[in-house]
Amino acid sequence: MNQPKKQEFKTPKHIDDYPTGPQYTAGFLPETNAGWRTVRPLVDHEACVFCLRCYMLCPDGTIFKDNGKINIDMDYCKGCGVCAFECPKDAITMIKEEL
Amino acid sequence: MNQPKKQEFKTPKHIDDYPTGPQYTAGFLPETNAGWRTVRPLVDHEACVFCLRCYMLCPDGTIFKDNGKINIDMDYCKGCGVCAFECPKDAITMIKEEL
Amino acid sequence: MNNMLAIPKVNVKNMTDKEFFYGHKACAGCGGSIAVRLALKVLGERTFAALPAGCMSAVGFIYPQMAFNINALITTFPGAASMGSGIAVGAKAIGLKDFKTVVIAGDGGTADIGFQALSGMIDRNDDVLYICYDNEAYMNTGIQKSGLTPYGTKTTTTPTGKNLPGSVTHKKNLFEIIAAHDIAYAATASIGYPQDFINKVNKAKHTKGTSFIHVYASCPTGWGTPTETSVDIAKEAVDCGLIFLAEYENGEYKLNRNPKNFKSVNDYLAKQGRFKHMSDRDIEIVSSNRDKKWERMRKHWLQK
Amino acid sequence: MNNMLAIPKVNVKNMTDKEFFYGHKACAGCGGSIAVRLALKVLGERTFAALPAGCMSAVGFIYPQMAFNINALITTFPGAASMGSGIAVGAKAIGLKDFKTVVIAGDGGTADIGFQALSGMIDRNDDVLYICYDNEAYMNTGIQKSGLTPYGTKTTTTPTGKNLPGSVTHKKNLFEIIAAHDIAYAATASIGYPQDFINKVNKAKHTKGTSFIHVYASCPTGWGTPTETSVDIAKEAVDCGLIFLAEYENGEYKLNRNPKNFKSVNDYLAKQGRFKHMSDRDIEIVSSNRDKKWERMRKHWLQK
Amino acid sequence: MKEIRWHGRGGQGGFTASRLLGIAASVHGNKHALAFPSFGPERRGAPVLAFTKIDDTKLNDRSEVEESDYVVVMDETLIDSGFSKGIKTGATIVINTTQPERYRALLPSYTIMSIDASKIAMEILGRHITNTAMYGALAAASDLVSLDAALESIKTEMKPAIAEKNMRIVKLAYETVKNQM
Amino acid sequence: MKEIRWHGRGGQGGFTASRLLGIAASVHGNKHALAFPSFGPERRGAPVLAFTKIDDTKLNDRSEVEESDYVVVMDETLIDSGFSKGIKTGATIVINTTQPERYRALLPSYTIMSIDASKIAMEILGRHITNTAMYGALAAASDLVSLDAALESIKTEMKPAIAEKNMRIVKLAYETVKNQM
Amino acid sequence: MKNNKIFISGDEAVAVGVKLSRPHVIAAYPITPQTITVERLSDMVEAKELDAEYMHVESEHSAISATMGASAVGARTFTASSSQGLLYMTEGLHYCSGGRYPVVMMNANRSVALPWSIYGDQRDSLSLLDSGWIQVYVEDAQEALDMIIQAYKIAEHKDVLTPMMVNLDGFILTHTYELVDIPNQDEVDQFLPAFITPNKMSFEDPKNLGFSSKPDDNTEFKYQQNEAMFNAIPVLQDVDKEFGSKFGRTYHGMVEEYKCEDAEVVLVALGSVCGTVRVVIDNMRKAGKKVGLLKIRYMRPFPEAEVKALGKRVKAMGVIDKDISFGYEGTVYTNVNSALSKIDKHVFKQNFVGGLGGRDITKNEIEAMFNKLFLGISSEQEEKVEFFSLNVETNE
Amino acid sequence: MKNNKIFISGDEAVAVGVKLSRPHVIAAYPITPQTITVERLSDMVEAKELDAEYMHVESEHSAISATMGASAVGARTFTASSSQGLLYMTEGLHYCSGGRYPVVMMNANRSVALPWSIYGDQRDSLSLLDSGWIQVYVEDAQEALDMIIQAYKIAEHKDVLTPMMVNLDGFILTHTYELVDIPNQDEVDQFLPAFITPNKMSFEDPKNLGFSSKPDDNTEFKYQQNEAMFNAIPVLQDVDKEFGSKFGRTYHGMVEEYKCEDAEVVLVALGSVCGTVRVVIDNMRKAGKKVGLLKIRYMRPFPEAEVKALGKRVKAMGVIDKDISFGYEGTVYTNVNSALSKIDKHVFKQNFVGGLGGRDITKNEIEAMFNKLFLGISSEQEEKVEFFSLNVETNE
Ligand SMILES: Cc1ncc(C[n+]2csc(CCOP(=O)(O)OP(=O)(O)O)c2C)c(N)n1
Ligand SMILES: Cc1ncc(C[n+]2csc(CCOP(=O)(O)OP(=O)(O)O)c2C)c(N)n1
Ligand code: SF4
Ligand code: SF4
Ligand code: SF4
Ligand code: SF4
Repeated sequence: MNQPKKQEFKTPKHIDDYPTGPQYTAGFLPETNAGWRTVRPLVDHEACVFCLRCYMLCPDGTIFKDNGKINIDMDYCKGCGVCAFECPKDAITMIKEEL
Repeated sequence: MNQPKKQEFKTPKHIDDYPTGPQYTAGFLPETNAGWRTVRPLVDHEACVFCLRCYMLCPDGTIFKDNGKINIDMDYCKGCGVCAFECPKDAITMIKEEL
Repeated sequence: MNNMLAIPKVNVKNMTDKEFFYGHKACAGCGGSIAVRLALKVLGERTFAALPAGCMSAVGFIYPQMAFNINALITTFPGAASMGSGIAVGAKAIGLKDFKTVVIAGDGGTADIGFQALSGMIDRNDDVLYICYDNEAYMNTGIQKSGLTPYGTKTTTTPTGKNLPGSVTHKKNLFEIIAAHDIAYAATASIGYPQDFINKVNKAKHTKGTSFIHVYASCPTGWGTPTETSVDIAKEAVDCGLIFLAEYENGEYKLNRNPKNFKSVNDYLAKQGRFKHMSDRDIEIVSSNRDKKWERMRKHWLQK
Repeated sequence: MNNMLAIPKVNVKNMTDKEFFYGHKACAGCGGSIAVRLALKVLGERTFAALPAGCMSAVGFIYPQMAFNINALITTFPGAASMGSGIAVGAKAIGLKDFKTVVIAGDGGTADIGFQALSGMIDRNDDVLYICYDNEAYMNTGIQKSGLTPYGTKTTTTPTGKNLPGSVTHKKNLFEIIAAHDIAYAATASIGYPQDFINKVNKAKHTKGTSFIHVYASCPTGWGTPTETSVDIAKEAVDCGLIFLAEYENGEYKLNRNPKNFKSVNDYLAKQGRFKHMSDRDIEIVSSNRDKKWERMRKHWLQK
Repeated sequence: MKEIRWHGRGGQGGFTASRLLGIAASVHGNKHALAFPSFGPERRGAPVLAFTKIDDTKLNDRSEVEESDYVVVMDETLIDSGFSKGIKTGATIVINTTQPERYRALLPSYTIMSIDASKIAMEILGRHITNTAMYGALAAASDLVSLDAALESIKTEMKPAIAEKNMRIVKLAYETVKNQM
Repeated sequence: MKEIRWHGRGGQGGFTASRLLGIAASVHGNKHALAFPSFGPERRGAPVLAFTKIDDTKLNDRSEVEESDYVVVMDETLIDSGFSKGIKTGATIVINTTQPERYRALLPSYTIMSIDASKIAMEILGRHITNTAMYGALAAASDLVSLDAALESIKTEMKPAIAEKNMRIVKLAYETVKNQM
Repeated sequence: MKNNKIFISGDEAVAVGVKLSRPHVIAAYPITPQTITVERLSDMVEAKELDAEYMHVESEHSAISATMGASAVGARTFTASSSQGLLYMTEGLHYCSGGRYPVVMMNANRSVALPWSIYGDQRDSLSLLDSGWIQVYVEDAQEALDMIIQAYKIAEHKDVLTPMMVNLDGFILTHTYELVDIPNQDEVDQFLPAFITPNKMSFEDPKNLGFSSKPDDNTEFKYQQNEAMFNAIPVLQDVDKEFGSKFGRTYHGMVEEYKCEDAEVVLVALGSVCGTVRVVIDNMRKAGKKVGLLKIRYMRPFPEAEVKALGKRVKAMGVIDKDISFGYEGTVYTNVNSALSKIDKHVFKQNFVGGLGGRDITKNEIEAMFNKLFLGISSEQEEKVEFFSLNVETNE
Repeated sequence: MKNNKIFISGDEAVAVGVKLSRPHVIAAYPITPQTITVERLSDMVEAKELDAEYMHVESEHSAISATMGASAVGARTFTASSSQGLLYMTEGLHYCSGGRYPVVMMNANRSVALPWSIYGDQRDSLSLLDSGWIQVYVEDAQEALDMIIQAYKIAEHKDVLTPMMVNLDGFILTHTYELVDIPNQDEVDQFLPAFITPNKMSFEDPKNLGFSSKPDDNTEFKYQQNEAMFNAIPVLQDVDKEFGSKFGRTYHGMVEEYKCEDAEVVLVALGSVCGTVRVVIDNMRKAGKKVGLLKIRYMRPFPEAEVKALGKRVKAMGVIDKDISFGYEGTVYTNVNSALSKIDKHVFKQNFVGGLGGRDITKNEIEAMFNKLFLGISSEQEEKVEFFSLNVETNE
């Protein structure tokens, strides 16, 4: 997986802990987006032909190539369903998010 | 002559003599431009064929139709020489401005 | 311009697997974020991105969550192009080499309030790629009409009802207006045709001077469409002929797709909340304008 | 648009003998003032004129000397078109009938800082005629380069010397850019062809919606030309092909003059202080660009 | 003063419910009310809050809600780790769930009321829009507004075409919860 | 402090002359000087003013020139009705004219000096640019700067190509006026 | 007077106020948190409830330009903005006041970038106090609606002819729903006369507007503009009274004093925070503390007389500023202090800079402010600027 | 140090100062009376005397945007404007200071439309005091040149990182020629280090800049920005001292006192009018009058300490304002008064609003101002705002 990962953010305790001006490390992610989901994609690896259309079209870039297989970073998937809709093989289905 | 004419301007004496806001009578002309001239146009009415090219092209609009003749409002002519240059009949010459 | 034939092709198989727009807070299924994400993957790490106010900046830079995994900044809403110009010129002035500057702005930020700065940038021919993701309204502020909102669209400032059919103005000819500046490279695209979009970004990446890509990008929230159809609806817009794929290069237009038949405009409109109210008469206006536009494009733009 | 055939012709014999731009403080021989004066004579008394900062407003409204003998006002420099729009829309809203609104702006005010507002006005199709008098630089502030300054021009911000040939950018394609908006009516003109200009203003006067005229207007002060040749030099610009006379109407371009041979570009340039320094190579660039431009215009704009 | 906090997702109608409650209390209830969303740029799908304040006298205080008397949860997936911050001990929490016991265990210091709002919404609207059901449930679980006022507020706010169904939802939800009590 | 007022037309070079005087006085004369145009939007051809202030100590006072000690008129058509306002009694006025007597009659309370600057300019430059001639004339008519300083100021300010001719003009004008005195 | 109360937000209340004022032309550009106002106006125009031209301008600079253009032919106009949009209009704001175009604007007070923030503070409008606009700050949706109607009457008054900005705290007022009494259209029509101005173009009396003026006259035009702004003081007081007698609500003109009669210590504040201050005052009064509130309604013209009068009566004054002029202090504080410098007595003062970028100002904090002021009168304390409340330690 | 004095205008002096500071990028848009500066810079770039990119931007909003963009990659930048142009930049001014981009700008102080006027007053920059820029006002061309060089050192200082505006009175300074000593390039290079900032994008350490911040953090960023502006006070004093030791000229930091040691009555002023005030003081001193001048150099950060200290020593203070905040008083007066409100003593004050739209301020008038102040300490007088000098009667 070559996506940025959630990182821990140290809440500033002193004014000098803030960056000088509005500047911060590119790709720094203290929050996940998993809480947005009400449904989640389930990949049927049998059906998948690794055409990468889902990888190309995921608005959140959460699908990645995992040793010749599709995998999804569930920290950042929002459950939009684009991958499932676009998959030419119907290899992805959206299922209700579990608690 | 159908051009605006120089009008007398009453210098405001009291603040209420000023217009409310920057607004004033369209075409109000307290000043002439005659002082700008170092040369002035002289029309040869014999040569003039009343084609009105000078009238059309005077940047200051000072040439007017005066009963079938060209006439010039010398209060506002700046002596640019466009009329003389453009006249197809060379009916206008520029002469040194008198004191 | 460089020799385009020499540019290595980029596609989903060989493009970097790094993600440069990640963890953002865009609505689920946001088409704009697909455009941004793909563009940055083509442009790569040595890119400075400048985004004016708009959805993509609003969802990408919420301290301390920094969703741009490359150098990026938010610009004033009217100043995207000029701030982009400043980056490109400044980076050159301090001696940087081998980098690209990209501005990414919405339709409102491009065709309305940021238009002057964009025009000025093209005029100076600064070395910047400007990408307009077009979701056909001001989305970040809640779906108001922009200069690229099509006729008949319901937005919050072009309501529909007894007296008005939604927007009464037509979509500004952004692409033609930009092309008329005689820009080095300009293109239209749609996230519904992602490989075409990738190719165009790649071409622009290798263009010296200003280039421009107008990419159609769906907004499920503003359009009233299901999140999962975002790519599909953007494809359908092209297939029904309301959006065209074209390029302008070396002073000439090129029509990239010129289908014999269009898919139904009705179907395209009916799928979207923003068009549901449209009367047959208004749909007729839309269709006949499409036909006129294509007639003109075919007449003037087809390579003879 | 109205039936143009029905519009009464205006010429120097039948035009009003009233003067609406009079007693102004423009330099002697100012070409811009010829354009303003003629345009207002065609438009007549029931006209609201809006002028942004620039020479024509600076010389026309110096309290208490009011050189506009009709309703007129100065607008902010960036806001000419939108203030014009406001006038047109406001006058309609309070119930006025049978009037025309005209915006008159310089090249800088039009192609640079006022461009966005102009584009927005066209987009709304407000009922305003916008006239850009083009003297190819910011004259009021002392001859700085604008977006309409041609290649090779010496201005105070594009000096000439060992290292630079004057302006290194080319004249923005203002007319084509405006036309690309699919405006109701647009035209180019020159004060060197006054009757043609009068005709075009007259056509625009009778156009509903936004119309635009780009009129070439000499500036003896900024160009380094004798005051008396102001009309002649503007004619020569057309005759040597650097300025073209064209219209855009009903979605089509029209080239009004298409001479077999052009007069010498060299002669035209040599007469002007701003071009005196030009090298043969630079003159060659100018000529070949002219030829390319005409090739394109002839290819696309000539009625077939 | 009573403070009510609504948990929903952007686009789910939580804020509408908070306003309906305000209308019922003020227009139809002779009380004073303020209703406001959690201010911010949250997108569709993101967890969001809305608030209603109700009092007998004019509500001058415009500072943020600090201690809620009632909390309404439109979707149980919204109950995360920070959830109980700012809820008064003993407050009533109304949750759209079929498993109230789970939350009674999880949130022992509050009164938990539950309703299967999704089911009601699907039945009557045919769509998964749960806000009016939750509104009806809150009306029942509290004495903030009467059922009549709640129904009137729907009439005041909604177009006739949809008002009728939503009134049925409110009524059904109200009764369902009353029956629990 | 000495105040000098220059009358010219926009584009005629009056302001350049005012600066040359400032350069001569300060760079080449060990005095302090300010030179400034009449601020404003005047167009080419319009009558305009320029000013030079010269003093032995730092010139702090930046208010307008009120009372001129010297007035230079680059073109006699510029002498209009308001002309004498703001000229010190006894001041010296240098006019580009062939008819000094006319002005001695018209402006009796001043010392009138004349020079045919147009002629000198046409002779040496072949163009009607009278500013350096008037500058030379003023240098002669006053003790503001020495001829040497005046000539040096031309070298300092102008490109060599035109400096030489203008130095000849200054010198000729200077001598012409000195001969009158 | 039929009671017609509806539950709407501040933004919507403004839209209703505008509708009742019957403008001819509306030109505005979207920006959070102002948008709801212009969206509602769009709806009203569509529904023909409001017979106005709605101009979809392409920027705020054009919005203000378009309204000026319309005003210049005698049309009544409305625009609305916020934050970046207001700043982008700056040139037009000065132009409009100098041109004496009585445009009425709603400004949704919002913080100013950078950093970006859509939340409320008052740095946008307070940073533009010198632009020549009458500025009023309202406390709730009802006052917002009523002040729009009053604004037209004040701005268009012949002795005033000055544009007016009605400021609402972003979100806290713009997006909060509450019960608002809607005046009757006929009564508004009686209250608000048609717009008449000498400062317009017409075919009966053609004018040149917006000219340049040389040093000979410029000062006089500025003097006149300043005079007009001061003329607004009696006018706005009269308008408020007349409004009160017609509609039963009055807002006390330039300022409103709350429990100041016998107060020893007062807080000065603008806009929505005043409500929270009232609550704290009520509580503290119960404990016998003599505290009060000076609600500044108009920042321009500035209530100098009122501030001085109160300064003479109290021992300490705290100023809550939802803004900061970097390198000095809060702008309201500076303005209040200038007035206080003219009385013959030293009042202990403190500046509480709070609410920046939408930070909440709590009742506890307000109580703490009052207590700091009490401390200042009982012991030697520095008169300082304090940021309310920082979440971190500082170097101070 | 070789003496290298040339006779140039204020505008030209600025251009020379910029050249010596070696900016990477210059972006500016023409406006009278600033144009000469950018024209000279164009010449220098053409002649390769200055190795910088000159950007022909299409507006001032773009000028400030372009300089911010360049600054964001670590380039040193310059822009210049005036009046309408400065106002048209307003959004960018706030953006630039909030973004902590240390852009240096020359502003040619000019009146603001309407009415149009190209002449000098200070309403443009003084109306933008809250925009977060360091503002310095200079008195002659030499100070203009020197302050440009100092400005880079101050603005780019790591504890400051705040943009800085160097203000010159339009025409009176910009277009007046005088003798100016030109520092040597090598010495300037030693004095002025390269621009280093943590606040930039680079490929070594990729950053996201100019983000939004929620109420949780926004106040802290604003606090920090305010702190940086106050940090500028010691920095600018040090820079001035160092400049003095290197180049032999120093300007006394925040303010300059002229003959204030024993003064009873002082005038407070900014910019070029200070020179005329000095002349009047010298004259009046000869007649035994104890008069002095407080030349405020920096309006932001504001010299509060200096004003208070002087206020404690003198009996009366007059403030000359080349601006007016309509509906109140001159802005400098308001700022000075706020400082004076914090001392335990009442100083008699008057506000002299003058020079509007280019009106001359004469020596006689300045003397009259001093006399009014003397009158105020000897008899009961109202503390008022007076327009200097009206050519007409008024209703007062
Ligand atoms: C000067 C200014 N005016 C208005 C705004 C408010 N604003 C921020 S984003 C936005 C809408 C952006 O629309 P668009 O450019 O189409 O992008 P989208 O939101 O659709 O992605 C608006 C109006 C602003 N930030 N600055
Ligand atoms: C916002 C703003 N920026 C700059 C100016 C200064 N300015 C006034 S007129 C002018 C030049 C106008 O040039 P152009 O539009 O070409 O007209 P011209 O003077 O040539 O007639 C400029 C730069 C201004 N008034 N307002
Ligand atoms: S789109 Fe479908 S087939 Fe293609 S990679 Fe994704 S899951 Fe596999
Ligand atoms: S000289 Fe010029 S201004 Fe005079 S009449 Fe002829 S054209 Fe007109
Ligand atoms: S509103 Fe539309 S454009 Fe904006 S984030 Fe949501 S889906 Fe994307
Ligand atoms: S500078 Fe040129 S455009 Fe301006 S008034 Fe003079 S001649 Fe006309």
